[in-house]
Amino acid sequence: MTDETTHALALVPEDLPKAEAFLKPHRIVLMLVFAGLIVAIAVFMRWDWLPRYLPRLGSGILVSLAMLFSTAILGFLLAVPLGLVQVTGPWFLKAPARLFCTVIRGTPLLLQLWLLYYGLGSLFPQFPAIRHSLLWPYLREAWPYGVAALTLSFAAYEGEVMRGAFAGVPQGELEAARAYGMGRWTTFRRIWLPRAVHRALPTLNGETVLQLKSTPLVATITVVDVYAVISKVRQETFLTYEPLLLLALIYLCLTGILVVAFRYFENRIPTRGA
Amino acid sequence: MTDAAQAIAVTDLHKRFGPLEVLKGVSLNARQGDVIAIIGGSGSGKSTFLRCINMLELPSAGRVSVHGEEIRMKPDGHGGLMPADRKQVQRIRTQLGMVFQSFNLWQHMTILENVIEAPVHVLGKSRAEAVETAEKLLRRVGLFEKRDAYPAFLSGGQQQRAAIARALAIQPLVMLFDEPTSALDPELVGEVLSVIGDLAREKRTMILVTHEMKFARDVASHIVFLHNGLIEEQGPPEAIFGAPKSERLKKFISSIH
Amino acid sequence: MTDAAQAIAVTDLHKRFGPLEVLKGVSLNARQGDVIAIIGGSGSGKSTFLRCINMLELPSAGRVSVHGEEIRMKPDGHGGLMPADRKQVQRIRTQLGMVFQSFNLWQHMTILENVIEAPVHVLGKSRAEAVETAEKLLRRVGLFEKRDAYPAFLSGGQQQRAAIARALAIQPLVMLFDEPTSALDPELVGEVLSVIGDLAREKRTMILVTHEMKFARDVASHIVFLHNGLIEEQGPPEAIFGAPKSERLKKFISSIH
Amino acid sequence: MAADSLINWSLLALAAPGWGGVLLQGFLHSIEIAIGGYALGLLLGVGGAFGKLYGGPVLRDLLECYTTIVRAVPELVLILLLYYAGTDLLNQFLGAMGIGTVDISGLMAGIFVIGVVQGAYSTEVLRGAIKAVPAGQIEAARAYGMSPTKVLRRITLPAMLPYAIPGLANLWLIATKDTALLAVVGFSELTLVTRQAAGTTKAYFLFFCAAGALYLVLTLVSNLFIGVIERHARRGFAERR
Amino acid sequence: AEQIKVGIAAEPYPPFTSPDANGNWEGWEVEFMKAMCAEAKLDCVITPVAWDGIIPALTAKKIDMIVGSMSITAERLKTIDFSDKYYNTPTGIMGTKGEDIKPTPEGLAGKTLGVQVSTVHQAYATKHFAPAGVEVKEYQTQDEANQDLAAGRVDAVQADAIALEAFLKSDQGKECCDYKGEVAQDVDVLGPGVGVGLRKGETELKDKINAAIKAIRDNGTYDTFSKKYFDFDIYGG
Ligand SMILES: Nc1ncnc2c1ncn2[C@@H]1O[C@H](COP(=O)(O)OP(=O)(O)OP(=O)(O)O)[C@@H](O)[C@H]1O
Ligand SMILES: Nc1ncnc2c1ncn2[C@@H]1O[C@H](COP(=O)(O)OP(=O)(O)OP(=O)(O)O)[C@@H](O)[C@H]1O
Ligand SMILES: [Mg+2]
Ligand SMILES: [Mg+2]
Repeated sequence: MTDETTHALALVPEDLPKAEAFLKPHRIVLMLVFAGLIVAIAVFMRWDWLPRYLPRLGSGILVSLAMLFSTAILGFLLAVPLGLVQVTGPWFLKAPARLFCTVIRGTPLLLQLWLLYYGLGSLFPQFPAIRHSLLWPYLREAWPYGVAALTLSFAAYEGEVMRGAFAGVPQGELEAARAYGMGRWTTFRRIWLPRAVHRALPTLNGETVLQLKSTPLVATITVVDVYAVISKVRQETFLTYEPLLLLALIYLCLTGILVVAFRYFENRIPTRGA
Repeated sequence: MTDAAQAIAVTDLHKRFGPLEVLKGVSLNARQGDVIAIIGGSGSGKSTFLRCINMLELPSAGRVSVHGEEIRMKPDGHGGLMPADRKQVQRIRTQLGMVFQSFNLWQHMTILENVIEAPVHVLGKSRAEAVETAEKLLRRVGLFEKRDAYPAFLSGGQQQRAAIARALAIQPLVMLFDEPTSALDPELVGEVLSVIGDLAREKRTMILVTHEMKFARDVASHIVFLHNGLIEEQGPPEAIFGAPKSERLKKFISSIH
Repeated sequence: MTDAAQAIAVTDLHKRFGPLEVLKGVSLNARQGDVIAIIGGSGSGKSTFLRCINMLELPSAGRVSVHGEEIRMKPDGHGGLMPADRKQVQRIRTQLGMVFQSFNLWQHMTILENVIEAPVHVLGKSRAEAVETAEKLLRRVGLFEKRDAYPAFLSGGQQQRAAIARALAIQPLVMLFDEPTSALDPELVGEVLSVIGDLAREKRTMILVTHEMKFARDVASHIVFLHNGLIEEQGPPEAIFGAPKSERLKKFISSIH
Repeated sequence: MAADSLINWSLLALAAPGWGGVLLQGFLHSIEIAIGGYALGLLLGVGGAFGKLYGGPVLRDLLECYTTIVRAVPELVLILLLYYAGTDLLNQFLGAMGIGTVDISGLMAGIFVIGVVQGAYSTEVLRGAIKAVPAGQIEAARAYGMSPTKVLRRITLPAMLPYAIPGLANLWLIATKDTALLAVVGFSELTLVTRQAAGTTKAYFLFFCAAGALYLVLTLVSNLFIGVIERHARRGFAERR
Repeated sequence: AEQIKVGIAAEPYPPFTSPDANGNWEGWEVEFMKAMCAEAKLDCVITPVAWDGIIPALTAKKIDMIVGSMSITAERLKTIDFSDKYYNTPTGIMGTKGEDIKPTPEGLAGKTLGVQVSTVHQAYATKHFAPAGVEVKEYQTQDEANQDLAAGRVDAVQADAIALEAFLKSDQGKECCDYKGEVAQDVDVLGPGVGVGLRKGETELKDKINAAIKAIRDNGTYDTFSKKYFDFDIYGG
């Protein structure tokens, strides 16, 4: 049931206000109140630490974004076959795909991450073969585990979305393709896949925002993303609120950028009522 | 043209869905230039018959030939048939232009892209050539200005005409229409029917399922009345509408107001 | 009966949607037992007119009386009107049974529950009494066996009949029908029309928007041809269909095949 | 070598040397918070949805800010912010009202935090569901003379349920999984006690798998119930046609 | 008496604090805390808190004191207050068995060193080792750092010598690692020892606690429970 509903859980483009309808009298008052709040925050709270941490914050943001994009792309590539075999595959592909999606979606990502990093990761060095292999320098690092866990999670959620999208492409359009003599592969490549992706785009947007929101979890396995940088600020300055507020602001901005970028893609193929 | 100029030959076609036998042995011959209208009550198997011709629905028994070439079938192991050669079916389908009741335009492509899709990606024509033909066809159905619009933004009648253009673009030997006018308002019905009328005047072979009796009477050279999966009666329009013989047909004709 | 036995009186009704004036001054009088058919092209304002009668759409100007009682309106401050007394509107609506083009049955209730909903929760009847009336009505429209089914499980014609039963259950003075047969197949059209025909024979006041000219001709006592938000022509069926005067009506009539 | 210690099942025993009991205790805590947070979220969601649909412009904008911020900022950050600032502000507020500070237990804080996050999502789910009710159904009710409140009670609310239930069910599953994030503030729910058990016994793999299995069971059992509820609410909403 | 919420790190930190299979907390520091509270007649309840948020939790009044092996440092004193020290142990480094590692900047150059965040060890490593080309990797908990050492993800770990010893005694520790020695002293960073963390301005509580610490040291209680864990004087010089 997740596939149709996740987009309600994250920002989707409709949520953006239209510019022309935006400025109303009460809004201006509200904005003044907010501006006052921000000034108060800027003046009465401690921000002297900010310049010192700026470079690290920058690189933290880059790490977060790298995590987001690499896992979203890899995850999506996995999601397409996952969704497809659940719609048309034979049982011996369908069943494992379903199982995979159920298990990943049924357990917390934090747990999966720890299972991979501390659980699986602690098994590897016990095998000298692995320890002396070429992969070891990577297996030593934290980020491969973060990428793996986030990719699998995205693949599972997005696999459900793609399953819905594949199943939701009107049968008639596929029949039309067949009726004009297209083979299976051509039908898939020209009609089914693009149509499914098009349908899934709004949900994909929501899922990507959710994925962005999952990236800070990698901080718990020593990947230094923006969340980890802020944690460090908190520990070093003993400030409670300021770093967290800044962090919230950073994620708000990142989400905003993501949403606008997706909206651009979506608008390239207009849908009725948009 | 081939000697018999036989466009479609269907022999003793059976189709069952589980326990339900929808077609119980239907045969039909269409010679080049024929316009055959299939009429009948709801659920009588009209759509199923049309879909069996281009193998969108696999017949349980019977034979289908297009332009003298029989579609080779083999048993599917469940008491039905399946194509023996998938490539042959794909090739033959390019000779059958199907226009669906619900249009089935590809929503993620513009009208022009819809029309050139099969010529380019199935027939392997060059894009430029396909576009040229497509624009000619779109002009003909009065949709040239709408060629860059997406299907969802067109009215029903316009979508229907786009679907016709798409079917014509593969230059099929035979056009198959499934209720091309149901669910359109009277004015749009007129629009679509005039396009089909044009095609009829061109002597293109057409098989159409329709509820528009007046239209069937005007353009069809031959009318087939399906009832309960069998051809209850067939003949020229004058005979069918003027002097129906079977009880069922009489009842059917009288219910049309 | 009241002296004039006047069921509906609409005077100089205007309706604008933003810049678009859809109704430009329409007046209509229906006496008890009248069956008035409103015909006209797509977008001519037929539905809007019907919806203004029971204030589902608020008119921009004009007056509506039901059974001699005028619906009191006041300016809404944006150049339109709004009901002066919401309770009055609610009461008057119970005298107007509306049957929507798309049925609008409540999907979360069975057919029986749909039919008793308004009698119990608006008119305050006892459940037992409401059920009794409802069952009588359902029997009459041939849906008694389906009373415990949910709307989604009924065919279009059955849903339409359920909607009629629901409207009749509040024992309205006037029935308003908006294209009760569009999108139904010919046999279902027949079914629904026969129910409406029965009501007509009972001398119930009815205003119906329809595309079925044959039906309009058969049951209506009066035909109104709407064009561009104005009544272009009106009169008894024989005059409208037999001897149309205005150009537009002639054209409209001729387009019906 | 360490291979046999990997599958030392006795570590999962319920009684003292085994950690099964602690794990179950943590699991119960997780469920408690999930239920509490979900309920609070639903409450906020109902209010939020109606506020957004029928409230005045100021209320609507404030609610918009609430849902936007909560949906754009990672739960992990929100949990930290709300855990420290939220309860702090609440206490200051209560203090200012003269009620005096309340002692906010970890459980209450957890419920509060999950509830606020869930509230934003519920608001959107419910608002979407209310808007999904076909306008015609509401018009029909008005056409038969129902008053606005009656329309809401008899038609809008029951008709919206089938649209809301998949989203609400999904939220419940999210709530159960979000409790895991409370581990970062040291609340002893399932994930944290799992980590403690794993850290003490060094049997990481075993305990993480055990916790995963518990979450999965919760999800699967929930899915069963959801299926029943959904079928009930969807009566009349046949897949047919 | 009023309930005092004593914050401890929610993660195992043997032998000072670690949960047992009943969900109770045990260890030297837990016993110390109980003895101290008994002496000061305080009604103490253990409240596990995430280590990285333990100071905010104190200032946000989620807990009332920290008994979490928290070293008294100048930096921390800017935000919170401390009681007198209640123990002080040397800081050491352990590393992968057989690997050539010395607890000096040169001896660690090019290696990866794991430390727990917001500890004096982190501060020390950042100040002394990082400039010498040591990659310092930070962990939320000591346990995770140890775990990654065993998993070969870091080459060495710097921490409290006693905590290291506890790990080295475990099966896992025995197998993988050994003790590489103490680091050079730097009181500025490492501080005078470990004290009870308190909110600023709560002098009454601070006085009570200081008195209690003194009392249990004087009356021998401190030594009694310390003997169960250590064969040397943990109070330090
Ligand atoms: N895929 C299917 N599985 C099972 N039964 C089917 C299927 N397709 C069609 N049928 C049944 O076969 C019968 C004939 O269907 P068909 O669509 O051919 O009717 P039709 O003559 O086109 O009717 P209409 O005028 O309503 O379109 C119907 O009873 C229908 O329910
Ligand atoms: N809520 C609305 N807002 C703006 N324009 C509207 C609205 N409702 C109707 N219209 C416009 O008013 C005109 C008349 O609409 P109406 O539905 O009354 O037509 P109709 O005569 O019933 O047509 P049809 O036969 O297609 O149902 C149309 O141009 C329509 O687009
Ligand atoms: Mg059909
Ligand atoms: Mg209309």
